[in-house]
Amino acid sequence: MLEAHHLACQRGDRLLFHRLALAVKPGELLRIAGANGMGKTSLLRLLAGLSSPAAGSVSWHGDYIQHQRESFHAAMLYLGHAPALNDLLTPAENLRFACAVAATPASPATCSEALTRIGLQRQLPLPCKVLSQGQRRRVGLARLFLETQRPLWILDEPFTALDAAAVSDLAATLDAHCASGGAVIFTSHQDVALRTPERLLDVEAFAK
Amino acid sequence: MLEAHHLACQRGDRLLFHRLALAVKPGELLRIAGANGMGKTSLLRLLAGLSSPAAGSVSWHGDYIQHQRESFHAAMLYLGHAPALNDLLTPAENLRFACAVAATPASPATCSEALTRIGLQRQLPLPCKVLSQGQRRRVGLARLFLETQRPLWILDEPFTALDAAAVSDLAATLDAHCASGGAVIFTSHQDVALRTPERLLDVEAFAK
Amino acid sequence: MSWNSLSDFLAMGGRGFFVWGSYGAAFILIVAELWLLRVRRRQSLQRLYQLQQIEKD
Amino acid sequence: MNIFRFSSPQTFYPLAGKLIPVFGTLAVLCTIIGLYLGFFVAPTDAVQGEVYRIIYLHVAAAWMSMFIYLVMAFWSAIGLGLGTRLSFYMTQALAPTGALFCFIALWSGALWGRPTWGAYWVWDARLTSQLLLLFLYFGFIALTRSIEDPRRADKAGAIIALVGAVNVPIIHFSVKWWSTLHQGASVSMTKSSMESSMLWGMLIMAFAAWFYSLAVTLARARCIILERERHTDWAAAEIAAKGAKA
Amino acid sequence: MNIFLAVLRRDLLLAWRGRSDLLVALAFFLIVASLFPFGVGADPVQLRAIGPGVVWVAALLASLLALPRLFAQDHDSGVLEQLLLSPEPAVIWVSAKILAHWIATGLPLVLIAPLLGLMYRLEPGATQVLIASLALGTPILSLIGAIGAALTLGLRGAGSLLALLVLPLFVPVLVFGAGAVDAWAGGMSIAPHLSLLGGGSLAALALAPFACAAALRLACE
Amino acid sequence: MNIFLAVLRRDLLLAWRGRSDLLVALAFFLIVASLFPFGVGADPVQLRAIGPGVVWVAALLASLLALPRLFAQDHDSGVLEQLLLSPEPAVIWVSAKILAHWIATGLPLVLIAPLLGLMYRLEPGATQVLIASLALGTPILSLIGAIGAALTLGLRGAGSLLALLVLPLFVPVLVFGAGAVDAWAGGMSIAPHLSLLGGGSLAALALAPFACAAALRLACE
Ligand code: HEM
Ligand SMILES: Nc1ncnc2c1ncn2[C@@H]1O[C@H](COP(=O)(O)OP(=O)(O)OP(=O)(O)O)[C@@H](O)[C@H]1O
Ligand SMILES: Nc1ncnc2c1ncn2[C@@H]1O[C@H](COP(=O)(O)OP(=O)(O)OP(=O)(O)O)[C@@H](O)[C@H]1O
Ligand SMILES: [Mg+2]
Ligand SMILES: [Mg+2]
Repeated sequence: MLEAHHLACQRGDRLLFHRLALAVKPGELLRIAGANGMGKTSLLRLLAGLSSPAAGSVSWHGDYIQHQRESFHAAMLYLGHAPALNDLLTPAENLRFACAVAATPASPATCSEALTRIGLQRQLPLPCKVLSQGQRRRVGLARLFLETQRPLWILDEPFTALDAAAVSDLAATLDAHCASGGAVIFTSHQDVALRTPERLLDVEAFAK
Repeated sequence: MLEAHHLACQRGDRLLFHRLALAVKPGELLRIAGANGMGKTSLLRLLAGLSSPAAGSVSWHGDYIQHQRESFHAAMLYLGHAPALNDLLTPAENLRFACAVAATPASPATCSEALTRIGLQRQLPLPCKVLSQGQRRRVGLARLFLETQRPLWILDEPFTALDAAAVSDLAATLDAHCASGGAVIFTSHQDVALRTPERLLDVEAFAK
Repeated sequence: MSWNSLSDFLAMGGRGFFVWGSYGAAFILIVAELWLLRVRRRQSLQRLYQLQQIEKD
Repeated sequence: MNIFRFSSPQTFYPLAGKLIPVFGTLAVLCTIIGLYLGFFVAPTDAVQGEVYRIIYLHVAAAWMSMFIYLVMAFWSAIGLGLGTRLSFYMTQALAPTGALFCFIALWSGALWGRPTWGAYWVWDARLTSQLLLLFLYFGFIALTRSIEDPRRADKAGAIIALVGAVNVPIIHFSVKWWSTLHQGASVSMTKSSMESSMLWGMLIMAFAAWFYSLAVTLARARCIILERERHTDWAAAEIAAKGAKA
Repeated sequence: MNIFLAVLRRDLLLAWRGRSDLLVALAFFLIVASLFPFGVGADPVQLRAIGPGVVWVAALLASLLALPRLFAQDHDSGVLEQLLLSPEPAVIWVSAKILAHWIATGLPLVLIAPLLGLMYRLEPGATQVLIASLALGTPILSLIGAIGAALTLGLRGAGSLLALLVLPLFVPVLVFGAGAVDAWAGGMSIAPHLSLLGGGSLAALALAPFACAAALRLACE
Repeated sequence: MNIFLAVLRRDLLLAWRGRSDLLVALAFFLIVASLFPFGVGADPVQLRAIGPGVVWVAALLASLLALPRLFAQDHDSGVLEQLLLSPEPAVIWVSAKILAHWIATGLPLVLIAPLLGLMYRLEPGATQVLIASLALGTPILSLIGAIGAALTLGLRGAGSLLALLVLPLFVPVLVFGAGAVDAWAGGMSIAPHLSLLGGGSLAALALAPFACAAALRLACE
């Protein structure tokens, strides 16, 4: 469903990678590998349409993503490494806002439920500011429960700062998504046991 | 060398842990375990003297740390989960400032060397703002090379965002520190292979 | 006693608005403070009691 | 652990509970006597007419607002010096009442100013410094309210109360100097020798305000003590006893 | 439309909860306006003469001051990225953000202006004209300011850059706004001033959100 | 002493390199001062009368505006924690930070004041008094302001809270500062004004760093 051809990414003076090609099909789990600073985050942002490549193109179901921005963004979920929270809002308020923005409105009850499921029931009334690192990440990840119908997930280091239980929980969520025909592109420096066979793409192979 | 008795930590309405006791001896590696939000970070901050406990005390070589703040802080190194960088300064400038603040002045050359050793030679002239997540963490961790003579290291999630090579590198640094008679207290959700036998303290055991 | 009648008293020599405006506002504010204090005591007792019950479990 | 630290709020709480009705009654009595003297015994002012009767409210409120700030600074200094929590509680309990009196003084002064000076507001020294005092109160209250960690709120509030107290006289004199430098005699108060019934009325109203402040502050301090000491055994018992009914 | 309301609600909630932008602008406005007597002396005639000008300058500064934070927080926390990834057109939520910003920073200025009129002893008629000019003029400040805020997002020295960018565009608003009161005081018609302000508001409303959305996309590249 | 120099160097470097409090404050100062003629009309006599007051108000606003960022960035990035963990006493680096802040925000105002004197057509003598009063008064603003900035660090609506807290404390500085020029214009002695400002600076210098350090410890608890 998502394909990239001949992608190149330049940051300042440095060409991070070039001639990078990839394709993701439904049910696939693609892991982007590479050492720190090799351009994983930069690649994911290109794929999500947040920045535009120095060369090459990204297409979604055969058409360039910039030609069908709205339908592509309606079908894709991107979570960067910043959890996109406002410090003054409660987890539920943040989650509900994120869903409204993504045009998949969720009721407060659904949001609280998703947060409870991800282990934040005691933190529901707190402002996100006082949450621990892992709890903040969880608030961002709770969106995954509410957006299962989006075919493509692009996740930047989703396992960071999570404890072991949360990691295996998240792994199960990713597996379930793939099993139901979704596709996941993610990065991670941790080795996580996933049931879905994971395809690896090493950005370093495309470095100059 | 560091001992804590009967520590309690309260955040807002919530008592995170109480009656927590610990002792660290030279050459020891103490890992604080616990799920997200159980109070690991809060505990480390108490031990570093950054916040004061709701009950109990922390002592260093037999005397309360608040009675000997200066000598304790001269002997201790704390790295929180935020890497303490200014976005506009280069890695070397940040590192040099951090050392000056900690009263262990380092020359620019020493700083560049430490950064090179941690794999940032290509990023030396860049402002920290454009570094990748892992590179930012590395700048913070480069201090460890320059402060080997401090007996106690307190590190909050030092392995986060690092790639596999950097993780094993850091592990070796911690081992070396312990081997030379230093002590390390750290938290981590990742399992990392360390040569020094690691003692585990689970904060959840002290939760109410 | 310089007042001949109630209306005389209320008029305050033609300056009733200013005199009663001050005293009235002060009265209202003081009553409001007392009332808010009562509310605060009741609410905090309730909240603390609930917290206590929660912490018991 | 210092015994004194722990025992203080505990012994203070019931004591305050007993004192509140006493001060409350005294405040009501003084108000009645003061207003009776002021409105029914004291004669009409030769220059200002009846409107001067605002004085019984205005002066009491103005004095009280300044006095309360001093007391707050006093408790803050004690709290920061000795680390007694009760002094922080007292500081915080005093502030809203101080702000209230400050506002009443401003309001009644403004209403008094219109008939006597022809304007609700002029940039006169005393008025201006009173306005700044109100800002100091608001600043203290806003600061302590917006800090969630109560221990930080205590100390931060104490710091700003002390810094403000150092500045109150400076504000007073600077502003006084400023307006006398600029401004002609557009503002001058009629200082007639005061009738003794007026003077008594004023003084007794000042006492009424004082007793009222004591009563209200103690009541507020009791709330704060309960909230802050709820983990101690005695407070928990008190909450269990009173909370079920509330 | 849903996203419009969601963004509007959240930004107003934040303004209320942080009381940040809301009160900063308002507090700043009041402070600027009430500091003047201390600086220039308490002479009532002089105060009345400079009153409208002071109030308008204060309004302009308050708007300018609140601008850098219009998008900065959302940019840093990653919320802006999510907004750009929304399937809805960006103009919609950009407009909502600007509206919320105006409600939180512009509207209070309009509402509090009568108080300042009292403080500077303006005549009631002059105060009314002042209020009308603020009501018509502050939306222009928010709309044009938002473009500047978006263009300088994440840059070094964003604050001063922003001030430099939008100031030349703000000055005409200031001139017409304060001019309206002067015209009234001089017995002239205030219609030209006010209709220029109103027309400016409408034009800015039609164009600014597009420019702003484009600038935000660039800022997040 | 080493840490004093290190902090001073770094903060000045930062001010120079970008996120410049330097430029924001200076730009703001210039903007406020130069907007006034647009707002109140260009009558030279009136301008001269309000000139010193406007300049002082502008200086005060510029200081106020730069304050929230004095510690905020270091707080968010964790640098403040490291400073608090330094074996050196906190007053030392707090003083260095305040000094750097004054050099970056207060000093430029003093240096640019002659220009404004020209703009408002002040007499040369008046401009000199203005400069002297700014030189003696702006350190007080930075010192007291730093306490406010430390107390409100990391709070909701820190900006407006800070303004509310320090405003009453700034007013005397403003009154004496602008008053000095008026006294000079009125042919009176300026010594009392200036010596009060100088004395205030010294007193603030002796006390503020301690209060500020205590407040910063609280903020990082
Ligand atoms: C907003 C307007 C006003 C404010 C803020 C204000 C404020 C104050 C303050 C702070 C005091 C206590 C001063 C001290 O004891 O040092 C005071 C006292 C007093 N005020 Fe006012 N005032 C205002 C208007 C007026 C007016 C219009 C009058 C009458 C014409 C007036 C008459 C008095 C008198 C007689 C006292 C007692 C004098 C003394 O004990 O020294 N005030 N006022
Ligand atoms: N202006 C610039 N000049 C030179 N290099 C730059 C510039 N901006 C960014 N870079 C480099 O681009 C890279 C960005 O990498 P990116 O954030 O995509 O890495 P990543 O693979 O996600 O790393 P990590 O595992 O640490 O998250 C970094 O190596 C950074 O140093
Ligand atoms: N005001 C408050 N009221 C209630 N709970 C609070 C408040 N402030 C903080 N907390 C809680 O205190 C805990 C702080 O935990 P801390 O940051 O020490 O966790 P941690 O063990 O380091 O977690 P992580 O693994 O996610 O980093 C969190 O659970 C947080 O929700
Ligand atoms: Mg990355
Ligand atoms: Mg943690």
